[in-house]
Amino acid sequence: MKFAIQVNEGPYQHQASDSAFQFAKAAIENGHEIMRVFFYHDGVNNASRFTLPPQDDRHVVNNWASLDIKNADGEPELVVCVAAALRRGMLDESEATKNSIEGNNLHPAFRISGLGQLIEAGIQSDRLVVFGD
Amino acid sequence: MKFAIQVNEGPYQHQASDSAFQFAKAAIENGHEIMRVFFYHDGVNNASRFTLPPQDDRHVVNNWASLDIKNADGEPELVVCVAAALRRGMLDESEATKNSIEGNNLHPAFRISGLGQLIEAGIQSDRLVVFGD
Amino acid sequence: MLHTVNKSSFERNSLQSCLNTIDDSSVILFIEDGVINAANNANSSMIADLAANGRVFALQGDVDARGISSKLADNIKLVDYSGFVDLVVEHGTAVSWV
Amino acid sequence: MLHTVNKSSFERNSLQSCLNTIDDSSVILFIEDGVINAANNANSSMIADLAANGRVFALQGDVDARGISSKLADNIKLVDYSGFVDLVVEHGTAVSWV
Amino acid sequence: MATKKFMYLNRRSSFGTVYAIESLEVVLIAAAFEQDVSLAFMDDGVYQIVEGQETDGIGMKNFSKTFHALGDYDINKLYVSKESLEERGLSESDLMPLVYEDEDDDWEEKPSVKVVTNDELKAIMSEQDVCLSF
Amino acid sequence: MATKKFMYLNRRSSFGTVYAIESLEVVLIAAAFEQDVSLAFMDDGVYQIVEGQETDGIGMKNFSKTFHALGDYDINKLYVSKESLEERGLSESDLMPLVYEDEDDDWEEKPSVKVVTNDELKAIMSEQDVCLSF
Repeated sequence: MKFAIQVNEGPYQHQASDSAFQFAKAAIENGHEIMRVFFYHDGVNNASRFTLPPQDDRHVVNNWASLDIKNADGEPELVVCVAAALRRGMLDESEATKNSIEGNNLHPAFRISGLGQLIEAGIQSDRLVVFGD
Repeated sequence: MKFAIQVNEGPYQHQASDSAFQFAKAAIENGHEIMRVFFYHDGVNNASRFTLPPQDDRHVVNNWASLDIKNADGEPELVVCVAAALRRGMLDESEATKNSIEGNNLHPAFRISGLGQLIEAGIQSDRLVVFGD
Repeated sequence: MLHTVNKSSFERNSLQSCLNTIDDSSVILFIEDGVINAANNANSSMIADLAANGRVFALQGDVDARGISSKLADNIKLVDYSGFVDLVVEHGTAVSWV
Repeated sequence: MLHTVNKSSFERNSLQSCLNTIDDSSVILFIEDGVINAANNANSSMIADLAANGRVFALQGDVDARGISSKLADNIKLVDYSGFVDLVVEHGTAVSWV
Repeated sequence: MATKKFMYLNRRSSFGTVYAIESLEVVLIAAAFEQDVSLAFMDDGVYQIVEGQETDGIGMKNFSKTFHALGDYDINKLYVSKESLEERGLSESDLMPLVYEDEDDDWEEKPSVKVVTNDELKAIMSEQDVCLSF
Repeated sequence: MATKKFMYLNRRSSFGTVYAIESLEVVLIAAAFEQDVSLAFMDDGVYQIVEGQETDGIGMKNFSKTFHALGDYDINKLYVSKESLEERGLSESDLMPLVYEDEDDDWEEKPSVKVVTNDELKAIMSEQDVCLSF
């Protein structure tokens, strides 16, 4: 079956991202496809390559990256909402350049795109599951 | 009177940071001193210089910076908890270098320090007010 | 003491917890979604006595933002942020029921 | 439908809202702090009938993390994440009471 | 693309958290996808469409007027929980008069908001293919 | 430095949100400042010190054992709401046996946890200079 997942909260503050990751991992292990994970609201903060948790704790961002969720074109299907991302300081190189910001923090396992990707995921998947606060 | 403020949530997701800013602004206008604002939990995300809200919305990070809260040595007293910050990908140049991360995102109106600064603020202020979810 | 409550009692238990442990000289200030508790509604009885004693405040800006300024329960005192600051000064230790 | 509830009914109203609108063929899965609703406590009556009909599930990992595995209410069915996935597959549309 | 029934479930008020405004942003994008869209307002979510919101005093953006645009995007099924309104001392007359023009009825202006009981809401929810919660 | 009475108010369970663990991190730092420290556990916060938490199944760090270290840092006033315990079907025997060694009583091991009524908690709260809420 084809799953889509929406994550509404950032790493560590709420369990939502951990739960979503465990769900995604289990779905893949059971032979299902995760066609897209859409990060919305504070969920965009899961995509930061600056994240440095303590050694003895899980690394939420690397957990997501380890799932290696990509589409047929090889693009990441860990998708970060652009509007939510800019508002919260999550930038890829292109957005940073466009806005004359020095530096960027998007982890390469993720990509930034529009809200249409969430609706599309709802249409194209068999099930969309929301994880939030 | 000498106030300290603790902010537990990031910008935009919860009103906490906006409320804390309005409170701090009013306190200063009333002739009080804000001796420190301590950003804890997701509150650390208020310190990102990457933040790019829409033109027609308030800029939470710049709002904080505009208060220009500094101590007698000219250091910012907008203090970001280091443990909470690293866990959530909020880095100054020193932490980035130390952890071999390329780039950093701390706004120069803020500084990163330890949790002791929160306790110290509780001891040295006349009032500590917490804003959270 | 000043107790701030920033959530609706329809959504969360924080107002009830505050009321369970508030002493006789403390006051409550509703901010953010907490101002929903200042409206005249099914939960108003929770704070009626405290309000009658002049011990319940609500932040005007948050009341206006929720469109409930014409629907306040009896005896709620409105303050602006400057009044919020004054309440913190006057009532000492601030407890936030976040 | 599968309804997930991730908050304690002591803290929030989301379980009650779910119960107000759940139809006769739907099931509930408690995850995260929602598993507190699966423990035997003052709120257990809220879900007793649904549980007796085999329609209430709780995520084992979250139950264990809260130290309440020996304190579950009657008729709660435990699942792991793999079982969570199966519930989503089996019950169609997923509603999250976040 | 196939047409699916999408429900947007709104249970929180407008300014305490970002969910209300960011939910509305999704709904406006969703309009372009020509799916069957319903919005449900329950619990404190009913405050999102209360008339007369003024945000000058809190320095936040007043997006409440954007709800008036929904009709132009053919989003005209806004279900509001009767029980949630009543608990909060609110009635339909306290809500914004949101309308749409019905293309099947000579573009007559009709109300988009429908106050429904929780039992009616239950039936509406049961028909949905996708539920996005905010 | 002056000594103040600090209360740490814990109202949420351990793993659903970060507040519990990051509250504990503050408390451990606070110990170095030689202030008068009290912890209050009420509402779902009482679950933070329930015995037998196991986090292998959710991939999160089990920090519950860290509460045992508090006694070594002279943090030994942990007040737990009796009403909150009872509502949740819990009693004192379900809690971790947290202890400290009393230096004023020949280092005798004594319980750090004290179950108190909300009225008793009210009196304790009234004495505090600073209240940090988590």
